[in-house]
Amino acid sequence: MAISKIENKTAVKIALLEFLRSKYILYAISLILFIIFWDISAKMNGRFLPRPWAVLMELINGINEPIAGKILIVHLWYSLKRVFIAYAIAIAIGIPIGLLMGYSKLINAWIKPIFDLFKPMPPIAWISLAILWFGIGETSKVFIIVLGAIVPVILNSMNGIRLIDPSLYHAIRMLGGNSRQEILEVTLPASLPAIFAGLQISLSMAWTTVVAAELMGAREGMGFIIIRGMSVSNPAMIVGGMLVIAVTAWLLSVLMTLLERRICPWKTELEH
Amino acid sequence: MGKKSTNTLVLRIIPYVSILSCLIIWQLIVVLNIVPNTLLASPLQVIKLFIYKLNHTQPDGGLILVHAFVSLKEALIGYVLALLIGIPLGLAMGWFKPIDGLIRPLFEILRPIPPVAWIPLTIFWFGIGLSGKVFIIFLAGLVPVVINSYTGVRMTNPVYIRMARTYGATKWRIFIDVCVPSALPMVFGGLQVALSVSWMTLVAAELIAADSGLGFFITMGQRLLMPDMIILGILMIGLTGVVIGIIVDKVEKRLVAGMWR
Amino acid sequence: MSKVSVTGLTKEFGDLTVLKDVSFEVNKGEFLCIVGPTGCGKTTFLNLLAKLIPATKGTIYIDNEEADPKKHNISFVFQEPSSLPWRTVKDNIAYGMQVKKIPPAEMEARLEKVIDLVGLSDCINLYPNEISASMEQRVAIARAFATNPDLLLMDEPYGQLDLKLRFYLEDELIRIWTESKNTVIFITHNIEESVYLADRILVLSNKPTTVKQEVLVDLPRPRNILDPEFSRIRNQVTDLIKWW
Amino acid sequence: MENRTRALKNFKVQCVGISKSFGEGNEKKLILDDINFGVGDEFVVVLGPGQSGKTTLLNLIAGLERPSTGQVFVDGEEVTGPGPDRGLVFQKYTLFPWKTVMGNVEMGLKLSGMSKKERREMASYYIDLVGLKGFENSYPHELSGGMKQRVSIARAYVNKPKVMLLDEPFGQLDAQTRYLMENEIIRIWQAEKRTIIFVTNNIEEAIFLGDRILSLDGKFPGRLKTIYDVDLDRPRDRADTSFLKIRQRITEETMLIL
Repeated sequence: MAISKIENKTAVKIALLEFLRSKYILYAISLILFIIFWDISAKMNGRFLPRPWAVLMELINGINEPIAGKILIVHLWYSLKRVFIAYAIAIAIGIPIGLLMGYSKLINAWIKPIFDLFKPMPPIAWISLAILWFGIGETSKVFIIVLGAIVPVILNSMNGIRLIDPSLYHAIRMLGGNSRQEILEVTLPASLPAIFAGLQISLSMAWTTVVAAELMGAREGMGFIIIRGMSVSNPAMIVGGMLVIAVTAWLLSVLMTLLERRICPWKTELEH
Repeated sequence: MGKKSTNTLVLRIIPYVSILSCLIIWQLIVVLNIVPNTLLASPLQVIKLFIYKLNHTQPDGGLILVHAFVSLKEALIGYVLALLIGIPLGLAMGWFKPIDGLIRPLFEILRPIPPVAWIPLTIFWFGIGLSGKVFIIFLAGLVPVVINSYTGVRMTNPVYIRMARTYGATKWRIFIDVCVPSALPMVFGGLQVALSVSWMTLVAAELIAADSGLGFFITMGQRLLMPDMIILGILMIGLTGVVIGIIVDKVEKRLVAGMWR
Repeated sequence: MSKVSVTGLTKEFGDLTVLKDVSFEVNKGEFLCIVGPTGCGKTTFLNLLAKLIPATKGTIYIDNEEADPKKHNISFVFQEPSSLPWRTVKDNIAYGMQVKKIPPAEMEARLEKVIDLVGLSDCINLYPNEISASMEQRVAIARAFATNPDLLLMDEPYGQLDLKLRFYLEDELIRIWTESKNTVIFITHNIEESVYLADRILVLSNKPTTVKQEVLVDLPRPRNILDPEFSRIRNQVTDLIKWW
Repeated sequence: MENRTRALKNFKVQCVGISKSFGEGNEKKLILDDINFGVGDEFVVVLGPGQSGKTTLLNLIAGLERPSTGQVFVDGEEVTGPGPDRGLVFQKYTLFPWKTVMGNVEMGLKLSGMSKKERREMASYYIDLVGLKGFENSYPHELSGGMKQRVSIARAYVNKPKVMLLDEPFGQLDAQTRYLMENEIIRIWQAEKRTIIFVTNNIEEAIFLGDRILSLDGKFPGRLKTIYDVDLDRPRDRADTSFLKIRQRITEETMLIL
């Protein structure tokens, strides 16, 4: 047993080294080609596409030169703040609703049809109504983001409970567990990974929605930056803004993955 | 046993009761003026507007079904493009290492950018016409399509590949015979995700800049301070989304049933 | 003249030598069983023979030519189910022949014969998920025999099956083999199975794996496991391995 | 009926006139029919091919299912539901993935309200008994199949159940781990004797393990067919002639299901 493990490990190591060596070269070629291609097309048609270094300069400028009265990092902060407020609300409402829907067929029968009705409507479609109701300020944006973020939270919390392997319940009953212990020792921990997966989707959903909401009307935030870039015909500002948005999205997802590993260390088993 | 069957009957009725009571409460809120009519339209008003908009172009310059058709057309063109390019690309990336190596970095850059963030650049490049919308939808749909096709190939049971190899099948042959059919269910799983992302992005694009389409219809409703228009627009978007979702699902089930059991 | 001849076969993974200088010959139409202690790298050994992984040193010749899956007919029956789920039983059995580009007319003829041999005529249009595990294993065996292989490699194909079923399938295998006279290398951990099936048994050593001894099984078929001679060979092989 | 009940009285586990069907009306399917047997302080193997209802039978004894007719008694008391007086080991491991080995093994004691110190001590003893000392803090996904099943056995043993029920516990293991685990279960059982009802479809395993073998007929409904007494000394040798003879007899008397 132990020997075959070593055999596998060494084999994997060799294969990996070989594979990585060629892969990284390909990656490098790919990136270099991409940047060259980008630069040449930008040079040929500079009005529509900024050259890579222009984007970089724009970003560096953004650090201390304010755009519409605020420096770049403040704009980013505004977007993040909206996301976090809305995210917290979505979690606070969504998880209990989802859990109740998963746990009780009766509650599910009441809520599910309404939920199904709202689900296919893109949260962004609500923006006009939200502006009508709450004006163009923070409330309407947070409202939209909550709408976007709450769907995966509810869905995953519900499924998290529904999809628990029934034999886990059998196991706890055979060990003498009563119904309160069943919920505490099986229902809650077993649904945690699914809930967490929902939170991950939900966070990226929230980030997408905040950008969209800020595109519709805002005086600050990353969505505002790129729409501003469009209206002042500064493509470097647009692309720079997109880059910041992308990097933030990526960092948020990394953060969630790390958090998940802390909270559900056993989850690796559930993936296959 | 008797108790159980009444229970299931109750569970079957409740959803209808639930929706009906929601509609009634909504209607009452407006009729009793709990929320003023300038902020919220009642369901009956929305239905009235829908019937009116079936053959009247005022006040936004188009019939409601024409708006829906415009949105649908933009969405479908972009979506189909994403499938045509994304599926082969994702499948090939999953199996052929050089293609993976060359495309992956670009894809990893593309992936975290929320599709809506492309809207300003796209408008800047293409204006607010058809080509711009199609481009955005294409980008939005591409990412999930490629990821699922790629993962599908990657998840191919290695025994199948080893089996084909021992019979002397070429790399290409294994790809066609084993990897592609094995990836299909996963590929189709990506279609639904891609569809909902595409649809949402289209709506956003139309809200920002358009002269027709359902998103434009909503914007007009906001400008004219007509909540019934906004709500009708939202409902139409939801409904259309559901309808294409069902169509994709049906097509998908057909195709999968044809190749997989 | 030997059909397959393996000379000095060696496989190293980094510093670890899994297989060391293995040499043996298989005669045409022979049924060879390979048994060895736990973790002796039996699977690595088979993968080498099937050319699924490259050897560090040594050669494998089939009919005096370097073995090559694209040129020779090497078939492999895996331990785990390997029927393609999107193909019917019939199309699965045909797969090997399709890769080998056997002309359609001959393919049909061979299909008919082999399907009859393994007794799957009733379910040729079913899909793998509609048949039992043992039937699926028979599909894999039919697929392998259909290509009329120069070398048929079998990796514990009956490892997980019920005893009665295993006996039945072993008899069936012997019947098909007797008819086709293909050269078979059959790997198993089950000594009884090896003595029941083989013309000759190759006993492997612990890592680094070498051929420890060859045991000739010169008993008439069908064999009786209660036969004293059978017991003697069984005990002889057991003593050579002693993994418990 | 009266007589039979009395005759079964001395047993630890008694199954009296059990039948079980699933579904209703036209869908109704009889899974087990007229099962009667008793189990004393012994290692009993229930042997049956697929679809002989053997898992259902075990679930009835466990109390996870209720019989359609008949009764199950453990120590003279009728079984009405699942409970800690019976320890069940599942085929699919069914460990709590969010608990460590220690957390899994001590679960039953925790549920019964035992103090942390006490249950740690007891759980440690059984973790040691099944040979997992040093793995107390591992999660199930870090363990091999054989080790998971050891945890399962310890988890059931620690509750000191009156009877251990094992449902094809080694069915998912590879052949060699299976041999090893068969030896292990005998070692554990000899170290601390319990009444064991062990369900399997593997004839060799049944003869290697059981004092008695209850053989069920194949294909629904399952009926009790033959009871074999296995009078071989332990540890048993799978290649021994007397072993092979019993094996041959049972093999000949069971159905072949392709």
